[in-house]
Amino acid sequence: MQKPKIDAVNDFVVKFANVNGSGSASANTLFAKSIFRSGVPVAPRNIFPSNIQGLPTWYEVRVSEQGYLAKRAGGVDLMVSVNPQSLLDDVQEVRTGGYFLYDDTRPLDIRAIRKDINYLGVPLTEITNREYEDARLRQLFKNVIYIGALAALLDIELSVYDKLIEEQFAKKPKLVKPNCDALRLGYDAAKERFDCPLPVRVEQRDLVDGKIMMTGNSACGLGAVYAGATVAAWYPITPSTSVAEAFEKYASQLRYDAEKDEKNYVVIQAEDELAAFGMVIGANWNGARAFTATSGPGVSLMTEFLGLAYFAEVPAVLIDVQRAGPSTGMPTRTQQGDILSCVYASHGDTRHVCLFPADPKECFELTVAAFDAAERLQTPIILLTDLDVGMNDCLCDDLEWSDSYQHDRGKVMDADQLEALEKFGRYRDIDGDFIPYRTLPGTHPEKGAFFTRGTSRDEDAIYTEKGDAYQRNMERLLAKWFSAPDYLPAPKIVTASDSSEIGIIHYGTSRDAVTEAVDQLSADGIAADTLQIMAIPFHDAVRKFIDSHEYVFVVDQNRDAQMRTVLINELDCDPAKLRSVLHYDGTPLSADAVLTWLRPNIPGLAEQSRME
Amino acid sequence: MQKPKIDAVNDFVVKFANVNGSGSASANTLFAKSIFRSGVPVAPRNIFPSNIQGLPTWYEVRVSEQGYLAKRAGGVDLMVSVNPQSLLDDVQEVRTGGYFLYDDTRPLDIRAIRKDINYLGVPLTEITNREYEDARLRQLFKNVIYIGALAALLDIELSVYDKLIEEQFAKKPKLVKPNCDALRLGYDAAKERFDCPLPVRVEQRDLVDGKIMMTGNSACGLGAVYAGATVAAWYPITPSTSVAEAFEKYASQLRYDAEKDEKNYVVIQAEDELAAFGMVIGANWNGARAFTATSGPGVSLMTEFLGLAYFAEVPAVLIDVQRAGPSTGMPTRTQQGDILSCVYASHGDTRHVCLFPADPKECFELTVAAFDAAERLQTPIILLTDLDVGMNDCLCDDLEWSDSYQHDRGKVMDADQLEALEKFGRYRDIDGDFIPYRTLPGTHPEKGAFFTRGTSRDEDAIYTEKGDAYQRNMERLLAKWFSAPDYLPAPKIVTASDSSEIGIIHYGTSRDAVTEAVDQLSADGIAADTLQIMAIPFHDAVRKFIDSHEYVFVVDQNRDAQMRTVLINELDCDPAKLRSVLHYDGTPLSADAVLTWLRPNIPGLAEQSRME
Amino acid sequence: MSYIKPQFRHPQLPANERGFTRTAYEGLISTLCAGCGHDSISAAIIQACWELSLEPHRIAKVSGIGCSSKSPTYFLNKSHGFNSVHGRMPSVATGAYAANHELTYIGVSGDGDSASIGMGQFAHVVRRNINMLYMVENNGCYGLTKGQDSATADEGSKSRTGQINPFENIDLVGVALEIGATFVARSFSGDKQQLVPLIKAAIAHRGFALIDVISPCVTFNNHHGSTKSYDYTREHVQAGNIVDFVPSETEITANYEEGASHNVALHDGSRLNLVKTTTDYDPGDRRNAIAALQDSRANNQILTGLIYIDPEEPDFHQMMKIANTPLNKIEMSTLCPGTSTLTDINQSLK
Amino acid sequence: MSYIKPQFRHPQLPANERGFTRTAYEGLISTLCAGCGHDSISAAIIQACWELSLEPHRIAKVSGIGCSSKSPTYFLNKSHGFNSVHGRMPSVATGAYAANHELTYIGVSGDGDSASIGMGQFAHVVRRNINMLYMVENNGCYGLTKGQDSATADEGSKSRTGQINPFENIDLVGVALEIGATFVARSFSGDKQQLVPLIKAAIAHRGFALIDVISPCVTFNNHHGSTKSYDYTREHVQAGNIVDFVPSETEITANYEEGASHNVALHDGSRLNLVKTTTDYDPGDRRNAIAALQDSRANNQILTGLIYIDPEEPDFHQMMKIANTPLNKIEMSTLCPGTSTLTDINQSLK
Ligand SMILES: Cc1ncc(C[n+]2csc(CCOP(=O)(O)OP(=O)(O)O)c2C)c(N)n1
Ligand SMILES: Cc1ncc(C[n+]2csc(CCOP(=O)(O)OP(=O)(O)O)c2C)c(N)n1
Ligand code: SF4
Ligand code: SF4
Ligand SMILES: [Mg+2]
Ligand SMILES: [Mg+2]
Repeated sequence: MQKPKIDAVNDFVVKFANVNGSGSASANTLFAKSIFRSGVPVAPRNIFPSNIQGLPTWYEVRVSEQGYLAKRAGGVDLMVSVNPQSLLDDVQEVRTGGYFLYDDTRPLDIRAIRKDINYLGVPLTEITNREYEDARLRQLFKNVIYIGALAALLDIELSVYDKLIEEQFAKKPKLVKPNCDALRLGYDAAKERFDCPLPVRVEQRDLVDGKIMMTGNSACGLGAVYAGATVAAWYPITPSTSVAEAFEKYASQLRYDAEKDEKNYVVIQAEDELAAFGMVIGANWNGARAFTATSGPGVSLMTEFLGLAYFAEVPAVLIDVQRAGPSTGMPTRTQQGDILSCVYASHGDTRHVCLFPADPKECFELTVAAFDAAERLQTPIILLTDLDVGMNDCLCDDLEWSDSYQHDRGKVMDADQLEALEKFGRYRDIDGDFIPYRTLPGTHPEKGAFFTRGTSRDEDAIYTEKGDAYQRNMERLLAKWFSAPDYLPAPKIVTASDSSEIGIIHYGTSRDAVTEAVDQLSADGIAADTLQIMAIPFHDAVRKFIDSHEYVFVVDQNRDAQMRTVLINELDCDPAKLRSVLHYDGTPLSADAVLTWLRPNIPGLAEQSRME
Repeated sequence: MQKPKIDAVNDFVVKFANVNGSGSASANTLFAKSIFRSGVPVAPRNIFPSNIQGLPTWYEVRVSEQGYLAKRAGGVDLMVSVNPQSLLDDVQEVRTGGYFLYDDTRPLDIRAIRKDINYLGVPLTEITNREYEDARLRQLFKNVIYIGALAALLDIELSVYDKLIEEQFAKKPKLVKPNCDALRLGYDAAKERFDCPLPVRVEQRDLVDGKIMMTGNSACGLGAVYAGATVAAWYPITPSTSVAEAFEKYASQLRYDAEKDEKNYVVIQAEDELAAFGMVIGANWNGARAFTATSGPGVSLMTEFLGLAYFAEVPAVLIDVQRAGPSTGMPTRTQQGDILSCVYASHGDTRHVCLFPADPKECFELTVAAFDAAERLQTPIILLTDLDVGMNDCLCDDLEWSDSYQHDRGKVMDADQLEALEKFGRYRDIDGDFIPYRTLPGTHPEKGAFFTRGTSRDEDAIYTEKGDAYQRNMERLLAKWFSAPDYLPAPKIVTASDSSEIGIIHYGTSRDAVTEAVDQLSADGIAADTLQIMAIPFHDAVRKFIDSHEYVFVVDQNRDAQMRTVLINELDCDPAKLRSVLHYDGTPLSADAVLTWLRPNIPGLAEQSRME
Repeated sequence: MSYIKPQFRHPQLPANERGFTRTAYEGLISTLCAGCGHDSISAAIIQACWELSLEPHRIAKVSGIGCSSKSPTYFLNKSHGFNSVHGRMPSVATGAYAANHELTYIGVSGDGDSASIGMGQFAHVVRRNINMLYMVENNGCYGLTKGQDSATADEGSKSRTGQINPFENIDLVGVALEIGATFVARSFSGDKQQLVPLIKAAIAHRGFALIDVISPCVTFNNHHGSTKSYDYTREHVQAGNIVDFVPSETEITANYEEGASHNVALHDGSRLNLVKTTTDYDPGDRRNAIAALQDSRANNQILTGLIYIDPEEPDFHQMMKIANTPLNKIEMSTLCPGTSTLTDINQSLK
Repeated sequence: MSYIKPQFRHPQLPANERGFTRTAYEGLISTLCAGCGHDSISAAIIQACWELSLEPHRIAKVSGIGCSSKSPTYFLNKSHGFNSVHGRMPSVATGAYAANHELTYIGVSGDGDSASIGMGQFAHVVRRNINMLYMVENNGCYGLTKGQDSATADEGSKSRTGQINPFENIDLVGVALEIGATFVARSFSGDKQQLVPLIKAAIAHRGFALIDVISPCVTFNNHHGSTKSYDYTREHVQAGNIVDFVPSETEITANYEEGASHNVALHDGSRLNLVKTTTDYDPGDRRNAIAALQDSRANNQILTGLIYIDPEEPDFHQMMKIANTPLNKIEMSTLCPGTSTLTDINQSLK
């Protein structure tokens, strides 16, 4: 009996099963990059344990000519198995007709034999033992060797790799040749053994012009540099650590005066998240753009300070790279579980502006927007990303910048303005926009000094326990909240060509899965419109979108339908109208998962749409 | 022209304007207690600054034959002015025809003269200067003297005071006579000068049998003693400090073995709120009943730990005596502003059980209920009270206890049960009630040990990063949440005799104002039903109440209609149906404030109800 | 409630070098209890700033929560102030200093604020050597919440309700010395003669300067049996060494009897003359300082004065190599790398 | 992922007094990096508990978050464990101890966990003298988040990426000594001979017992230039004094060469024999201990061994006068005052 063989050009999933701490990451990235360089859209994802060495780790690469970047459900087409620990599980993940590349130096465990998949044995250990003396080198080059084998199997140009390796080791040119050699060892081994290429393979295209590959965390870090942030105060926590690291990396390249040995920025590793946010508040109070990056547990610890910044109206930027679960949860898995705790963080009546980027480009842009909004609105802005976009190399459009961009520094009175003023009142609403003027310490010898505090005060920042003054202030804060959308990015609406009664609301990293799901629905003859929420509080367009669709779905990567809750609460809309699409097992969202929730909930519509 | 004179028996408001730190509190309490002892319902309220000495402070006493205990709006009937600092404001608070008792040792500030009120000058300073040498005594007895004057003016038996003073100084009998004498100085001075009693006065009644006067904080502390709590860990913060103090006071009386010099309890003043809650978690993990008491800022700081207790399923009791505002806000004012931040505290998908007592008796009962529910549900329980009930002496029914009461210690396996078990699995849902069994450290030599953690784990408490295990666990937690009402006190519904389309939902200290407002509506011929929420998540009766009323109002003592939000979110009911009654200036809620929101929002109903 | 002080002043009040009279350094009328130690400290700060001829608006005041932390309202009305949250003033000060190293930072905290809830941040602000005066107004109790023991309450001290504190106290001076503070002093709110020059020295010091001031709480912790009362403190104070602050130009006359004097040069050109009253004390030697502290404890005494100073250790701004232009003053055009750089970055990500 | 160890064991493994073999004290297979110092410490804990013949289920393990805080999974599988949140283990341990003073408490923390985010709780658990072994597995970095400097990283130490740490380190041993800890020791994960008896002594000590163990992170902080590497530590270790733990009954033979020995009696009847290798060191004298620590720092050495012990100071349970029956064992019928008392209370509120 002929075994089934998946046949797919530029549309498949390769997954690498490795042991963490074994140096596989850079080889795997090389592979993903080679697809990108072949002009084909690619979406790699690192699935790693909360541990440093010795546990299973995977790298899943989706290759998609159509440009679908969400995780694909339904198994992998080609598994590269380099970890005996997880091998028995890994083999089950291969789709019927798929391929299983493994190290056949020793015979395969009999329990791993399936009739419906194709085995590709490459004697990785034998080759490395033969070629290298040093144990460390053996391990390292084993990774490069299987990449070489893949090049042959999937028909990727070796020259693409050579170039990538050259770039990678630009500063250590001695390493170029050994790597290229190792690559060829694998390439030749595959050619020797198999009928190359496989039916699953890559064909050169031109589909990624104008695109880059970058992690969301790098983009946030770079965004903070472009936003003119000068103070980053943070505390290490997965998956946000690389935000501060990226800021430091870019800033050290772009803002360091080597001659004077001086930096136009400072990165402070705080003693904890409370301190990190306190520093951000102190620096912003003093007129510097300052931010922190953290994840859920850090946000919980910043809760008290968030209330202070809200109430005292001090700008602040907080980047929350969300991970899975309450408490410590699953620190290396993704989720959108902090929506409620961010929007309503802190005791008392508080509401915080939140932004939701979906890809690195949006991370870059919304980070800049966050600083502008923070100073304009004099309030903390929380940028919510997640592990999926934050830590994976994501394909997205080139970053853009205009040199004519004017950073919005908000309403800060300088010495001249103060001089011209009869009496300064910190919390007076002079312009009728609910936003008062602030002053920075040290501005004017006589005017503009005031006391910033978390206690109630009147319009002139004088402490008071008078109920009416307190209430006036709280009403102004609420009015400011309702006016905030004017300063925030508008939602992105994609309308189907056919008019549709179905509207799907999503935010952050759900975008790609939703887009793909909508395409699939459309292939079934069902049109759906989508709206990507960019910010809370919501633009009026969000309400209109809900009102103008009969069936509205809200996609939440959490258990409790948190964005749906906020929509209902902020827009006072009927819960009956908002159906949930929920996904919260820590894995990235796939189009399949979205469709599983959508299909049974479009009553009668499937037929109806088809008839139109 | 004859001045108007308010004429009211057992239905008026007396307010004392003092300076804090001057010892007025105990004299003022004496006054309130004397009304109580006269058999007339009374509701005293202390209005104090966030400061220790020298600032204005007030004590407002509502006397109400009908038993209305909410703050009464619309000014006071008799102002006792002992603070020149606030005198000009205080005089404005007197209702037309009301009375203004002041120290006429020196002439009254001309700006304080109103034509429509009656002035009662008593030379307090002159009397004290004449009678006492010592400056401290002069100040102290001045307070007793004006109480004596009030006795004459309001027609309160001196013997009532004598008895109260005797009781108060039971341990310092030498102080009895000087106090009684001072009282008479004031009494005589009033008799001498005025036509006593005033038209505003007290008549002896029998309306407070079976009632006590107590602060909600004392009742919580006592409740914790009756609940068998052994560990209290806390950090000082207004207005919750006296909860821990009351626990310590009662426990030291009832749980201290003087012979052995041993305590059956421990009170730990922690270094901050994070530590306090950590201690509570540690003690509960180890099988002791432990609790903490705090206010908003403390809850914010406990946010991370709340998520741990939720996820790891460790019982804990947190008493949040709410105060006004975000951040430090108005620490000595009341509000119900922490609903949202308590119910959804912590990052990730978390929901916390909350309880809402309205008076000291309910504080006592719900504190006991909180410990039972915490152990039964293995989750933190937050008891939300506020400054108004927490720190004021409230009139309420006698506390009740039955010696047959069985504390619900929840599902804890002892050594024998473990011995009988094949394999213990901490998070297995054996009984189908979504609540697993726990074990305490040290129970059994071989079985039942497990690792408690905030990270994801499987049913046997083994660490895992598998999405399905995580999701199963989160689903069980959600199911447990939905089953929680079975273990929580049911809402209290009061149905009008006429069937009504109006339903008013309230919780905590809004009860008294709502009850009074409903009576007033009823006097206008409008019937309204009320429902007092006792717990979140909601009993089914809450949904039914909403469904069965055309016009539903939710009374929130906060800006953001927080309970309304939770109702909508937890019950998925249409926001259009829930109208808000909001009050959040830091003062206690009055029936007037409630009616201001109700009246314009009962369209057409006023007429309709009248016709029925 | 707080009052604005009457603006009328005697026209002949003495002016300092910059032409300011003391009025220019005052604040709102205090709402603390009459006799509270904290008010004396406010007065000392006013005096010191006036004597130093600082520009009031170039000072920033930061505090946590407590009676002590309220007190910045009662001095330096022309300075910006930040009354933050309980125990977290150090981080707010750190951020503020990072943003602008040119202002003078005065942090005011209480013993509850610093040694209980703020213990962690206290340790870390020391470690970062933030250039600020960090004043702990130490009354051994929580004044604002009505007198509970704080972590600086001494073992065996009696509370107002008669309870004996069973816990070892945390001595912030000892902790600061142990973890490397560069300026450590202790004083007593009742000793203005000692406190004013100490404050001046602390402000002039480049780096973190702790002054732990015993500041009795008259309302809750001034009774017999308390070890933080006025009486107890007066009886047990040990004036370790006294400092005369000598500004860069002039030399002022010491108010204290002179002994052998020890000289420390500060980075702004000013000097400290140490007037040793008791021992031959070298405040430049950390081990010595630690030993002196231990000695005083063993003798049941409260060591006051300048206990340790290291004028050379780089402060946070230097350690982090932050630009000389304050970060909050650098133009966006300088900070933002612009379009062409972004083109290169895009290229590197292909 | 974690595996359950194969249950098969050699039948002739030696049993301790209670009849347990070492297996009874083991945990799951470690998932830490091969060579991580933390694993050696786990082994030492297993050894010490076995030697002390503790009942495994009468031990409670508590930790924070970090590689170090994970390690309680890798020893004492029959004990309950609580892996709490980052930096807050001390409070969880305090609550647990308050509830039941009869168990043996082993707290495991990291330098990040204790000296950064947990600095405040660390100081306060010392002050409360909770009866526990508090183990800091000190690698000068944040292992689990990939190697950032922690607050115990020494000034001048080089990180893996080549950066020099500009900050003073926080030495938890010094801080504990300053704020009154009753048992303070330091050791090195590579020196099992010293570590095992120290752990035994710490467990036997009634009160808070700190052991700060230098425990190199092979993955992120074991390079040249790091002052927390195996090589550096081995070269700079100064075995201040070595302790032989002598259980109440038997006297075990010292593994170290004996010098003049110093004897400390513990409250459970056991004794510590101190074997002085270098100086005539009295660990009963806090000032001495502080001086020795200063000396070692001055000489660029890492002082190890039992640095200070005070076996007499009452622990938390005693200070607070908590009943001898553990609070979690007292019946509700004893705790709940009942109806008639409530009637009296009602009466008093009339
Ligand atoms: C998070 C938080 N917890 C508790 C409080 C209540 N609180 C206000 S002041 C204070 C203690 C102040 O003591 P200290 O710092 O010594 O100042 P003092 O009043 O004695 O000068 C506390 C606990 C608070 N404001 N915030
Ligand atoms: C509130 C919070 N912040 C940050 C983290 C991330 N985090 C996990 S472990 C760790 C540091 C651990 O360092 P250390 O205590 O020294 O342990 P090691 O891994 O070095 O043994 C951090 C910052 C967290 N889990 N929780
Ligand atoms: S309570 Fe104590 S600390 Fe507060 S103002 Fe009064 S005396 Fe000062
Ligand atoms: S990263 Fe470091 S501390 Fe963590 S397990 Fe590995 S060697 Fe140990
Ligand atoms: Mg204090
Ligand atoms: Mg570490």
